[in-house]
Amino acid sequence: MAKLSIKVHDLEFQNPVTVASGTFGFGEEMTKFIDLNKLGGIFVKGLTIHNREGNDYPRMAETASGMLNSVGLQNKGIDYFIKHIYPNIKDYNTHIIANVNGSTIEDYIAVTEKLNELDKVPAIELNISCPNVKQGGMLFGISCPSAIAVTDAVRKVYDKTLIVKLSPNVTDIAEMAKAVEGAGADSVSLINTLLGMAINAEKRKPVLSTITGGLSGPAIKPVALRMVWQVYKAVKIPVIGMGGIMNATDAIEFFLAGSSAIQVGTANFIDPAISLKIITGINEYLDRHNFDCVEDLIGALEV
Amino acid sequence: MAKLSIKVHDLEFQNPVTVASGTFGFGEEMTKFIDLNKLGGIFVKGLTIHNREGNDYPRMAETASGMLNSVGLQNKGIDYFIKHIYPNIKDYNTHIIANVNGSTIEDYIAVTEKLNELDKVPAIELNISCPNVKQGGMLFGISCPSAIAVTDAVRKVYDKTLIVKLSPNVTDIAEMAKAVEGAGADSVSLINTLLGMAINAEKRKPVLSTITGGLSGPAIKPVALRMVWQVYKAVKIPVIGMGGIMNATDAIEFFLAGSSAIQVGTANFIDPAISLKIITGINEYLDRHNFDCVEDLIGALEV
Amino acid sequence: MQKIVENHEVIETVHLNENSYVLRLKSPVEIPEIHPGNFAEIQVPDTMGVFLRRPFSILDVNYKNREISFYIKAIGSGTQKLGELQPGMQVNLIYPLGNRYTIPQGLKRALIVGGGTGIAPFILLGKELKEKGIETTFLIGGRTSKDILLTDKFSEYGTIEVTTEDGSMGEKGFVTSHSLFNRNDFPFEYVYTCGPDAMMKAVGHLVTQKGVVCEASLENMMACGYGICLCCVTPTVEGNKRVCYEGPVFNVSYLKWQN
Amino acid sequence: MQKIVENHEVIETVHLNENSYVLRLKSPVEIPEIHPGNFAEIQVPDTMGVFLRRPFSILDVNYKNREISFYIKAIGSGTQKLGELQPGMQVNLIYPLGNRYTIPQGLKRALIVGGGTGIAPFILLGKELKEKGIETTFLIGGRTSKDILLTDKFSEYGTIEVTTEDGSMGEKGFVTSHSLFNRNDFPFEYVYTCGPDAMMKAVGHLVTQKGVVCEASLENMMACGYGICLCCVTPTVEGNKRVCYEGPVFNVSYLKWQN
Ligand SMILES: Cc1cc2nc3c(=O)[nH]c(=O)nc-3n(C[C@H](O)[C@H](O)[C@H](O)COP(=O)(O)OP(=O)(O)OC[C@H]3O[C@@H](n4cnc5c(N)ncnc54)[C@H](O)[C@@H]3O)c2cc1C
Ligand SMILES: Cc1cc2nc3c(=O)[nH]c(=O)nc-3n(C[C@H](O)[C@H](O)[C@H](O)COP(=O)(O)OP(=O)(O)OC[C@H]3O[C@@H](n4cnc5c(N)ncnc54)[C@H](O)[C@@H]3O)c2cc1C
Ligand SMILES: Cc1cc2nc3c(=O)[nH]c(=O)nc-3n(C[C@H](O)[C@H](O)[C@H](O)COP(=O)(O)O)c2cc1C
Ligand SMILES: Cc1cc2nc3c(=O)[nH]c(=O)nc-3n(C[C@H](O)[C@H](O)[C@H](O)COP(=O)(O)O)c2cc1C
Ligand code: FES
Ligand code: FES
Repeated sequence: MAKLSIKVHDLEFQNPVTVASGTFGFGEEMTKFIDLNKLGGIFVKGLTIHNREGNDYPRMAETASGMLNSVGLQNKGIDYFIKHIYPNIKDYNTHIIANVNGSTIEDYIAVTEKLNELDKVPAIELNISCPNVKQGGMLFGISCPSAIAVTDAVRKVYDKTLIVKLSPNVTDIAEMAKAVEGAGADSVSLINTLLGMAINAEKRKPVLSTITGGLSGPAIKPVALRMVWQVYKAVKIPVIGMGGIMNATDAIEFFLAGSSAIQVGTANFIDPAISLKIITGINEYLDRHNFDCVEDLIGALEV
Repeated sequence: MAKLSIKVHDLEFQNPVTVASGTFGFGEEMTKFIDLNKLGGIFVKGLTIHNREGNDYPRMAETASGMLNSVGLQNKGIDYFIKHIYPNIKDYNTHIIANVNGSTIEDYIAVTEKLNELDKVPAIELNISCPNVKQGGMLFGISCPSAIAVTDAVRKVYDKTLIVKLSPNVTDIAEMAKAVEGAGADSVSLINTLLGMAINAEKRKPVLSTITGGLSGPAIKPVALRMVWQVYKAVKIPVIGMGGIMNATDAIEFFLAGSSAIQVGTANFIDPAISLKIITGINEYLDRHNFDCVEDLIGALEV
Repeated sequence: MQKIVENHEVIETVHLNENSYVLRLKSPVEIPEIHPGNFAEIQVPDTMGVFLRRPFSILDVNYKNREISFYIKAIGSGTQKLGELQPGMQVNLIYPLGNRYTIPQGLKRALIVGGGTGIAPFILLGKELKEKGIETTFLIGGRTSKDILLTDKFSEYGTIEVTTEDGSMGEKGFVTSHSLFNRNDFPFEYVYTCGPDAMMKAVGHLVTQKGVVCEASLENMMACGYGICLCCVTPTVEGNKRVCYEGPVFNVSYLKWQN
Repeated sequence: MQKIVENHEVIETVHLNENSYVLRLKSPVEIPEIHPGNFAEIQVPDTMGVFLRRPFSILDVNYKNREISFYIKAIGSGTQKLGELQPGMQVNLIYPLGNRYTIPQGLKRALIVGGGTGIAPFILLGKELKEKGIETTFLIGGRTSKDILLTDKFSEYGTIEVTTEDGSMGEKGFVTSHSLFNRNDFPFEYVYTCGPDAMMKAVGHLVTQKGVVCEASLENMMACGYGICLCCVTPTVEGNKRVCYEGPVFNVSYLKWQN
């Protein structure tokens, strides 16, 4: 069996298959389906400084090979997380990575400072790419200066591995990646959702309460692969890839394009055990192609 | 039966259903399948000043609910078009609209000047969004100053309806639309393809000879609808919408989001008669919902 | 609660009218305990435009034969395709999901109000109420007599009242206009409802005004069905709750329904 | 050339080995004239991951019974699904597409070299060659004897030679190592080939060196199949040409094959 462990900056993952923020809750609901200890890591649902009720229903629209969501970062706030959720999940034998959100730089700093104190959260993912909130969110992630400002501010208060999650809704993703690398990110993860919209023709109304929402699923895989490839070539820090990964072949494609680890998102909604099946499939691929370790696939696209 | 005709600037279309550039050739091959005179218009394959052989094979990859292409503007050049193709198609009872491409502003001007002389080409579509050429193409379409420069230069030499085709690979599509509106565009069409990539995991190679290509088909419809809606709210000139339209319901959604006319693209590859079926379907929708004319649907989304 | 994710074999599809059918499936493993109100997420085999699973209430279950069934109305591509499945074909299911209708201690007389496919959870509920010796009345509403289905099943567990909009069966009108609600004595201590939103709201309003508890099972657009996406929320007095996880069954006075 | 876009009914699917089958379909309208080398674009019914139509050479046609058939090897989702279609099901076809193999005036002896599903066009070609009184030899290559299919059909139109890589049938080796090519006299004035790219290149090379004309039908990833997308080009001495429209059949000396 090939070696599956990989490193993202200083942090070693037992395997490169993690689950994407917002698509796995805090893991608790999933214990009924799979053994979480087998995962490379869990990026938990986005956290904010205060409780957020999220957007109004409807928050979901199905699209061709994908879906739109406009959940809007519903969560009970960082203090609730620390008090009521963290204790239940901290002893899993997998990395718990917190997804950090804010409307202002101060928000981001405040949440990060609290997370910095948690022993069993070895990394944070700075979400500057949420398309579903009115303030902050994606606005930070679509201009270099603001991305730099928030990354820099968080870096100053965070000692562990800092992953910055990039928005695909930009002209030049490589520029954005270089900007946050320069500002101190240890890794970048991409892509968050593409901004999209669905309309109910019969009712002549938007399907989502928020009119627009974030597009995820296989529909966006070609865009995600392209961006991972562009970013991989532009930066020196490790890239964590995601966007439409539904099976092991998709995962392999992301490694080849330059991902050190991958995140499984929307696929969790269709098969709660998909992440473990992907681990098995990666193993089979490595054996079949005589690779000793998954690391040898990273960026190994022959062009 | 409801009134189907619409206007784009000064130009009246007998109905709002046209076919997208690069997805219908010059129409000649399609006469075996449908009566071209029934179409609202035909946006012919992209033209350049000189003959272009396009990119190497493979130029196509299938993706979830979509496809990538990297044809690379293969065409025999504007002079060949005028001499050998225009005479065969000029008397169709539908608008022939030329899709204009260039590597430099001078190229765009040169092609446009020749088209300005053709009586039966009542409009041009300035393609500043082709992702599949090394020079020019999309580079003009992803920054406001260059989009303004090329639109402005072409406007000076073109007397008829000037449509500018926008690239979706930008942070702010509304800004781009306002920029070309300010530079003299009579209309904007959108979206061109999203830049994407496909990988063959078994061979560890890109599928396309050009590594990246342009994503089209239903997968991109949510992004296209969102951009049409954003642009419709930002400009006063008419919007021509496209991106993944496969049936009449999709077309209606684009009207509601703000399109005055629509272009059918990739769907032509699956059903050569789809554009005519869409016209029929629009008629049925208008009757069923008691609309007198399709114009009443434009931007009629209730938000 | 134990959950399974398994391919099930189609036993048969029984068509009830032009667009409603009962889908009977066989599980390859023992069926875990199912409670009234629980639902399953069914993966529709390869269908253009159907990407996510579809949620359906569990109609009935036979633990011995490992049989589970659903009552489905074809309203779109997914429900259309499920109706075309042939015996022997496989379809993947996740269940049991969601919470259940509650049966309070000491309950004596219950009213069940259903419309459309909303009647699906009521065979299991009726069965359990009967087992507990609770007297049950089923009030079923529809547009015409053709929409009044499965009454033979319900009659095993209680008495049946019907309303139709065109008066072709039972009392004419909506369920909420049924004479049951207009009598001075309202003999029921608990009301269970499931059906179109508008119906449930009207029933909930009417019943709580009488000071009687009403539980409703909410319809909702779901992405996952097991609590991880937060797409399916409904506003409650305690903030947004997941219909698939904290629900689908809610006490109506806990809900803050919007339109 | 008249073209049709029509739903066809599946008559039957005849499985030839683990992954090859003949799909027989019935047209609802009169079948237009089909020439050897023509192909059809088949729309694969609802299948995850299959968005575009799939091109297949026309294997045989019966104008009177309105029957058309294809010889298909299951290599991916689309060809898998087509092999699972049941009699009575509908599948949408566009045809005839592409150009044809040419039969020059005065031709006396023709050699047909095919491998894999590349043999599909050669029933129609063999038929026409026989009608015109041309003596035809079929040289069929495969990995093992199991890959040598449809020879009963070809034997109606000419003599058959076989090569297999493991020597389990005919001469051992590739088609290009067959003794036919090593004799001092090469009695054929025209060679037709279809099969894997590498085979066709080798055959083309060998044959043109002998000063004999060779026509090959190219494989290609197609988006439309009728000339409007420009995805399917192959480089020729006159620049890029569409395989689906100017081809799929080309004189090999017209081609500039790359690898
Ligand atoms: C907990 C729960 C239990 C259910 N139980 C049953 C049942 O027992 N029997 C049954 O027939 N149906 C039931 N439904 C509804 C069922 O899930 C939908 O009818 C089904 O998902 C439609 O799929 P489709 O692909 O056919 O339609 P689509 O093509 O997806 O949709 C067709 C139309 O229906 C609307 N729609 C789709 N899904 C829903 C939904 N979940 N709620 C409201 N509107 C929707 C869409 O907006 C669209 O306008 C239940 C739903 C939930 C949430
Ligand atoms: C003019 C023409 C005639 C053909 N005639 C026949 C025939 O008579 N019988 C037959 O079995 N097949 C024929 N083919 C090939 C057939 O079109 C493909 O096998 C089919 O499209 C595969 O579809 P799929 O969904 O099963 O495979 P996919 O899942 O799409 O692909 C599986 C693998 O096969 C490769 N592949 C897919 N399509 C092609 C292609 N067109 N050329 C080369 N590689 C490809 C893919 O890159 C992938 O690696 C013909 C192709 C052309 C262009
Ligand atoms: C319902 C839903 C909720 C999401 N919530 C978050 C979130 O809270 N924080 C975040 O960074 N990304 C969030 N995402 C984005 C995903 O983490 C991921 O970037 C995106 O879905 C693309 O991957 P996929 O195509 O595999 O789903 C969410 C996505 C979905 C579908
Ligand atoms: C094969 C192919 C070739 C194309 N060539 C051109 C072109 O020459 N000029 C142009 O402006 N757009 C071109 N496009 C883009 C389409 O006109 C259209 O903008 C895009 O495909 C989105 O619409 P769709 O999803 O309906 O296909 C091409 C698209 C495809 C698929
Ligand atoms: S549907 Fe995903 S949380 Fe309820
Ligand atoms: S496949 Fe479209 S031109 Fe040949």
